[in-house]
Amino acid sequence: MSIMPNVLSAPERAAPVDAFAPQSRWLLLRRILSQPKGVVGLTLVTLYLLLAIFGPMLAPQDAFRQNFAQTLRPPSAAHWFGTDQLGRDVFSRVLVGARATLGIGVGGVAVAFLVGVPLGVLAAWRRGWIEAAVMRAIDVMLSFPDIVFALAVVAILGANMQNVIIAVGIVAIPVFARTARAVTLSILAEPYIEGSIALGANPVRVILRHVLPNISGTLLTLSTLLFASTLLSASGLGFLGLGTQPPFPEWGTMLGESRSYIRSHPYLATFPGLFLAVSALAFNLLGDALRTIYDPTSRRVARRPPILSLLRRRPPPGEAQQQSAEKATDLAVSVRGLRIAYRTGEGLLEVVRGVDLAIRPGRTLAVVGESGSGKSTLLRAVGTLVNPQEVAITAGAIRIGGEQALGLGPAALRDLRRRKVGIVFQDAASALNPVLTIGNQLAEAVTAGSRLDSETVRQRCIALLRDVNIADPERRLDMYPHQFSGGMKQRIVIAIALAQNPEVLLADEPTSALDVTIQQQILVLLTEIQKKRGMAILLVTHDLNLVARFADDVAVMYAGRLVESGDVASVLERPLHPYTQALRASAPGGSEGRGRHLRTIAGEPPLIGRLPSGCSFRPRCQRSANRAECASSEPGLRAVAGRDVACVFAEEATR
Amino acid sequence: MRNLRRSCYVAALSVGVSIMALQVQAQPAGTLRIAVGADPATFDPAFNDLPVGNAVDLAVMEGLFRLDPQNNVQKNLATDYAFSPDGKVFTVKIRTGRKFSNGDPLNAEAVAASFNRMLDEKTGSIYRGLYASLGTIKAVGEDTVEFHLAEPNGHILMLLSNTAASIVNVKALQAMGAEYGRKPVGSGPYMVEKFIGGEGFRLVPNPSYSGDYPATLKAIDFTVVPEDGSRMALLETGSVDVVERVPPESMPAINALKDAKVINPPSMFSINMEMVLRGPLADPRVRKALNLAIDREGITKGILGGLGTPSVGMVGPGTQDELRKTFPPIAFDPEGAKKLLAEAGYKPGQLTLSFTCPTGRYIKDSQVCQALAGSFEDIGIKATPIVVDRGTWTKVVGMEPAQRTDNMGIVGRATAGMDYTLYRLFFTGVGANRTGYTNPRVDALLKEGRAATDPAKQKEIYGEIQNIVWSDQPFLFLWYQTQALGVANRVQGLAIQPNETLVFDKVTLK
Amino acid sequence: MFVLKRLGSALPTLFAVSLLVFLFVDLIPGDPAQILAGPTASNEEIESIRKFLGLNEPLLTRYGQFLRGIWDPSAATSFRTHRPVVVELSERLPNTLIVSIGGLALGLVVGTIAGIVCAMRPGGLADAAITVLTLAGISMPIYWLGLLCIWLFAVNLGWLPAAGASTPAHFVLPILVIATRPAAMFSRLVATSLLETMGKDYLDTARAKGLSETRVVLFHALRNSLIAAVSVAGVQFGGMLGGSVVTETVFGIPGVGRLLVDAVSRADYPVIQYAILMFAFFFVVINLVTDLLTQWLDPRTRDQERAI
Amino acid sequence: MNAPFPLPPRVPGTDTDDIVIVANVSRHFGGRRRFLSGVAAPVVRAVDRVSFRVQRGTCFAIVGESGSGKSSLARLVVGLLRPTEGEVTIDGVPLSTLDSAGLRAMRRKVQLVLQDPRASLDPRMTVFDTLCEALTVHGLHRERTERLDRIKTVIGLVGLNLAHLGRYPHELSGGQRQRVAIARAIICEPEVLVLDEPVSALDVSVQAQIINLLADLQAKLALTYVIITHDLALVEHMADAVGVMYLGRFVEQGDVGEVCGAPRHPYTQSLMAIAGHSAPISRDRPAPVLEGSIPSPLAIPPGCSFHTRCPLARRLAIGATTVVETADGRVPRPCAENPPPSLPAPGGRSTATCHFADERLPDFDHRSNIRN
Repeated sequence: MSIMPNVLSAPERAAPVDAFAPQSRWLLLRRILSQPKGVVGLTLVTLYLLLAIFGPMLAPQDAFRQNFAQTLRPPSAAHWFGTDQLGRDVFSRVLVGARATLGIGVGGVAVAFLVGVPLGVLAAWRRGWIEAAVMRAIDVMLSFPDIVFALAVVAILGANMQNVIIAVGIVAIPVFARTARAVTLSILAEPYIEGSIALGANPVRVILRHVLPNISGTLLTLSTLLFASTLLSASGLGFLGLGTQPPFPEWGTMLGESRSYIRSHPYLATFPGLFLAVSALAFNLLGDALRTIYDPTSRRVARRPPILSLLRRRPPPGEAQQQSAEKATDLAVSVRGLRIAYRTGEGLLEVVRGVDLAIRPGRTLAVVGESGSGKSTLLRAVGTLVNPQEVAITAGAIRIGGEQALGLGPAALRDLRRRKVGIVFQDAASALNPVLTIGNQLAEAVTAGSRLDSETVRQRCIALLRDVNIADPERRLDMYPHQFSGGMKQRIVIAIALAQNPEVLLADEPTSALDVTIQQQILVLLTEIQKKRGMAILLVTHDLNLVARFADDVAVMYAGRLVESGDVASVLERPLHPYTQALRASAPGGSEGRGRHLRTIAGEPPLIGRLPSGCSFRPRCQRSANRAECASSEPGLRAVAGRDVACVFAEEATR
Repeated sequence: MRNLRRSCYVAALSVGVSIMALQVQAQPAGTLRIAVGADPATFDPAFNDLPVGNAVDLAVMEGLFRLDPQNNVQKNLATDYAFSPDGKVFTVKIRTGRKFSNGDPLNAEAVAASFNRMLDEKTGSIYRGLYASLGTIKAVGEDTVEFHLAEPNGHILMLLSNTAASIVNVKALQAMGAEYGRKPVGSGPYMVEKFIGGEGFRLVPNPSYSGDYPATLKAIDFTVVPEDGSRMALLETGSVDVVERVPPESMPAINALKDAKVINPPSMFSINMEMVLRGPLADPRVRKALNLAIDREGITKGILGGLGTPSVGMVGPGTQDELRKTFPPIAFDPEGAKKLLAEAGYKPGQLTLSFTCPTGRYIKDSQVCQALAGSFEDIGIKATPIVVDRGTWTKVVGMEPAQRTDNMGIVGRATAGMDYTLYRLFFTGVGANRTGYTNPRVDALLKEGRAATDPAKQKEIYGEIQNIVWSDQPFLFLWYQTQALGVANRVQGLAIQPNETLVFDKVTLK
Repeated sequence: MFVLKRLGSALPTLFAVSLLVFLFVDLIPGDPAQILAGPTASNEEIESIRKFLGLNEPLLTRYGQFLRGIWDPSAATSFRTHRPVVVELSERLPNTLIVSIGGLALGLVVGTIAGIVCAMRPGGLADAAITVLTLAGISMPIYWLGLLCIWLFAVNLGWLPAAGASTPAHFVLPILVIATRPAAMFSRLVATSLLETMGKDYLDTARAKGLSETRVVLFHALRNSLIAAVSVAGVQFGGMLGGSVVTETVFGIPGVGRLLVDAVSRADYPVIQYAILMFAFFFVVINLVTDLLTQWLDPRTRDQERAI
Repeated sequence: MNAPFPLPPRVPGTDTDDIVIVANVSRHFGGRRRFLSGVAAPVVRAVDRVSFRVQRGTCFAIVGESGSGKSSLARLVVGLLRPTEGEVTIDGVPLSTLDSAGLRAMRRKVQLVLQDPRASLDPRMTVFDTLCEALTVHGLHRERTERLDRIKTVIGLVGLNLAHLGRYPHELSGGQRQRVAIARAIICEPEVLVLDEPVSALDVSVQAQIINLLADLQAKLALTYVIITHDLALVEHMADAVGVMYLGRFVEQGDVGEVCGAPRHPYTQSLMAIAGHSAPISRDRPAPVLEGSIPSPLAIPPGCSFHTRCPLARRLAIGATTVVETADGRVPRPCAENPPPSLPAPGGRSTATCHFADERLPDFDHRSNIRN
């Protein structure tokens, strides 16, 4: 096995932070504690749990002892929270009541969980009539106002703690069942479920080993959130006279009982009310923190450091002035010394580390690289579309059509984008707003920054659709994106990009989501349009085939830097950088011949922020072979045989 | 009988004088605004079961008799009455020429129709049982009504002066159906101008009224606010002039107001713990012990905030006071109670009792329940209070004694007279006797008392009955509730009957 | 057409609710006749009232009667007032609708704005403040909040009437109180789904067109993120109606919720049954409205429905 | 779950060297009445009368665009889907004779490797757990030491080491994850691996590693591969036989050398032209472009399902006498109306399902007029 040694010698990769990641309990804890609301929530919840366990022991006085001579006393040294209408010590009652209160919350959630989750999972697993029946039953339950439902349950079963738990639990069942069904459905759609079934696992195993652990995060979150609302439901029952049994203290009932004293003896309601509201708050906070962890959509980006926001406002230092001396105005795009970094919890992580690019009008430059090489970030930066809250441009200059593109104010930035830049994304489906008609989205592009009457706009939109070879454009204007096939959507995205006759079209893997036959159509279309309009195209791709067919120039990117660039013919036919060579050679088919081993690049692309010293390709490079020169410093681009190469030993390949 | 009649005359005379003075004084003026806690669903006297409804019925309808604020029976529509010698026919003469507010004549026929409608099974009146002894009612001529009684009843005046016996316009009722309950057509000084379910209603003077209690107010506005705190807020913000049912804890705040005060009229509402006389409670020593265990003063002051007075008899003040007997208050004597328990053979912790309480029915009922449990614990009884919602409570305290699983239940009663109350509660085997109390002597006396029409005889009979029951202690006698109303200082002349009915006869506004 | 079809498919749900409600109510302890007759009534009197109310009929007959009341109002009358239940409900309904729809609408507007603010500056001061406020909003028992509001705004400040329903001003406090929950919930929902939407390519497409950030957020992002929020809001409306029970009691508003609470305490079966059935009906209607709204917001669902 | 599942006996008389036999298999989706509304969902013919055989130890490739039904076909072979009609026979055992437990046991012989290794591994299970599960499910190597030995062996086979066993999928790189997925598939010593786009989600540089690994494993373990892909270059590199799928049917199938070397169906021809592995490559020689996109499987065109996009049909229509005017242009009548015949190639090692399989592909103009 020739590949084995290479793999084993590959550098150890660090674990990237992943929202879906399984983790030890400690990791989960760490991540809860990394959020302020998690810290507060968890601390409070822990305190409450301790209170529930030790509360009765801590109570300084008998919580049931009545003293008619001492009723409704305000807080004092003897009675910290005062006394209630029976002269009992409120502080002791609050402490003793913690157990019952939290017990109701835990019990109610447990009831809902134990009934709702199996129902939801069953519905999702079996589908068909079972699902229909379960969903109908849930509809029926939901159509009862929950407090009324609980009221009826308690009224029928009788008012005691156990029945209150059952009632508030039943009320919460629909939420659990619905959520469990929804998350189970999404988990069941995951390939690993199919993988497990394909392995021969039986349904019970699939549910227990794969489905339940993976929905547990969501359900945990939901449980904490519902815990709070369960407490409040129970308290509402107490308010309506159907809470737990006196004299046993429970915060909701205490609050309900003391509500008539809210004016005359405010402290009486205040303490149980505060404890109740704060416990609801605590569980809500914890639930929110958990949700942030488990729900990828609620992940929030790191806060923008104020200093960097200042940086963004003015042109990056140094090089900007220098570059203006060059005849950059002739270029459609000119990028000099660009460095881009992600803002992360651990600081800035550089993804683009000093890139120079130039595209002349009417030419296509392809940037080639593996995932993580920084090529997409580069493209977005050129399109002025990086989100300053996530990404910082730390150095360098970008000029588009001769205009400085960095450090512009919002209006100037909009103006630049409108006039000079068109952008086409990889996934046409997500590049179009699903809720607006094509006509709407096109018209927006056409009218941006100008006032046109609607007929002109319409004609212009129709013309644009014709330009991208869409038949029957008049009718299509009123259609929505989802009514088009993938290829058609990409054409529309291109039409939008062309609306203002941009000087440069940025295309980020414009075809990799499409079928081969459609890919071809789109690229041919782009080439034709380019010929007609003479615009520059920056094409980002990983497919050397496409580069060979459709680009004029190519820049090969590795770990945030260009390693080889030049015109397509010379670079691809006689690559000099070992990485480019390996890329060329590793594609199956063609010259390699059938059944023979492919030449491979050992290991995997390096991770951002974990680059080896010296040449970043060194660990995977066959040419390097532990030469000291490779390890000492990172080689810069230099002209060799009609192109630029960043390899100390580039000449070896020319021999 | 003669005495009673005379006293009625005197009362009527004095009322007549004051009314003449008023008539001279003023036209109806001002709007009285009242916030009440309970939502009167209907004013139809056959179905109304709320004090608010009583107040409205008293204002918009007339009965043959009525109670004055001191709970004495006064003639209203009636001008004279008499029993037949065998006591089976009761004849009432009524005033002539009176009209309902819609113009229909109020004659003997209308009166007979009104009673017969209530007693008709098809009406479904909740008072049919109470009035069942009236038998059938016939109109004789324009001004005479004959009650052909089902059994001799010496308490008929008490029954007829209740607002449930108000004269309704049956013709209008048949035309209006259930809507009659909202805008009843009566012959009283006021009539209902508008009624918004759950929100409130407004009374305005009845222009065709020609009786002795003419309207003094231009309008009476009622607002329904069930939540205590919110209702009190209305008085505090000056949005209303009168609030009903002031909770004890709000009394200081209202008394602190510049222009309103709390008034505390007595109530006939008597709160007792009614025992099921089986098992341990069949032993009178245990019952006595329980009665001794309770600190009535402490509870009425500490929990009820003064809105109660310890019971001194089995019925509350205002329940036919001429027949009512009171006793020295029961002492608070836990040691004596323990002794009695020991005598009965119970060591501390040996006796286990449970009792049922409603919540939100009586003043601080659930707290009282906890306090009682505490009191029982103090004399070494394991006591479990069962606090339940109103529906469950009704069911439990309405069960046959044999079916009860608990030992006692809190019940409050404000009732229609001595005979009715004592007969129902203590006659052996009567449907409403839920304690299972039985005493042959009491049974005999109750029968005798019902038929007796002579007040002196009645007083003697009922005195003996009350003596026996008080010493048997089938109840844990607790307290009589005290009413609490917040009344703005500008309101003058507002009277409240012990049955919590507001009387607007003489109300004026400053 | 779609509306009709949806309503048609809701009929089984409503039917199930009616059956359940009927059985449920029948199981509630407390004999209506006994409650009406009072504690001093004898068994015979109670029995006669039972007979009058038709409570001695077999279950099925009573269910039939209950269903008949839907098209024949006189068939179902309140035990207490003897008026048709439908009339009782229809008198109270406007108040309930004003309070719950007003509260919901206010909550949605406030929540949406707060959500946008949060999403625009995640982790910022406004975000933190709104998060704490919304969490506090959903952590507070609604009756407590209501009483505190009365105390503050009506008694101490004297700005608004404390209780009742006679003037529009009376509805301000209840609507404010009832709006807290949807506002809190909606601000979180909108913020979450807006943040999710913010990462979508089509916003970059819009930016590349040269649109202003405001337009990008309001026109492109918000509409997409509202889709998810709206459908959740629909489900929550049931809870809102439930909340009206408590709010109406606190603020003395004669609404269906309070009618229901009164009816429960008095075992007024027909009123309980119809009130709950009506809540269920509203739930169905609101869900329908939600669906229509979602469809209007999201053209993709329109075609799905058409295909089916 | 602990008892080793007995494999069902072979049906006598089917003892051939063809380990996978797919005979006239169809799979339709939908068509069922919906609950309550009673409306029948539209029928999707995902796979329509497909037949092929795979010889033990060889590699069969299924090629097609998205929506062609190739993934459904893969799942039919593994038994995850039951065919609407036709029969899949694995190692002499017709899958239709097995109940669901039997099918599960049969999966020991046929394993599936999915496209995206990141998604196909349970994120909450370590590599070790994932591998163990496979053994547990089939009740193999129940002794702890035996099990460890087996896992060690397999992990070595796929080029990972023991250090990887304790890791979770997100702690692995894409290539390593795919190695784990392959390890899970081979740990129970299956005979057939169905590979659904095994490298398309990986980086270019890693793709080659995995392709090499697959080739090594095939040689070492005498595996039979059924590989699903859209990449003709990969097919040429790995497969012995190929089936080209279009709208649920094979339009051309047979020996790889023949199908790829001299494609006869116009669809295959277009695909081969696009694959463009022929070096030197340059933009001066643009590849031919196929018009339009694949029609919806809900509305498969009548006649030859490819006729809406077929350049050959367009070309032939110019001179033909029997021409039909369709929405997509003029095509010869047979193309639009009659199902095409399956014509074997002169050598007999492939068939093409086309009316005009032996017509030469014209040099059609790549300028397209898009209608779809």
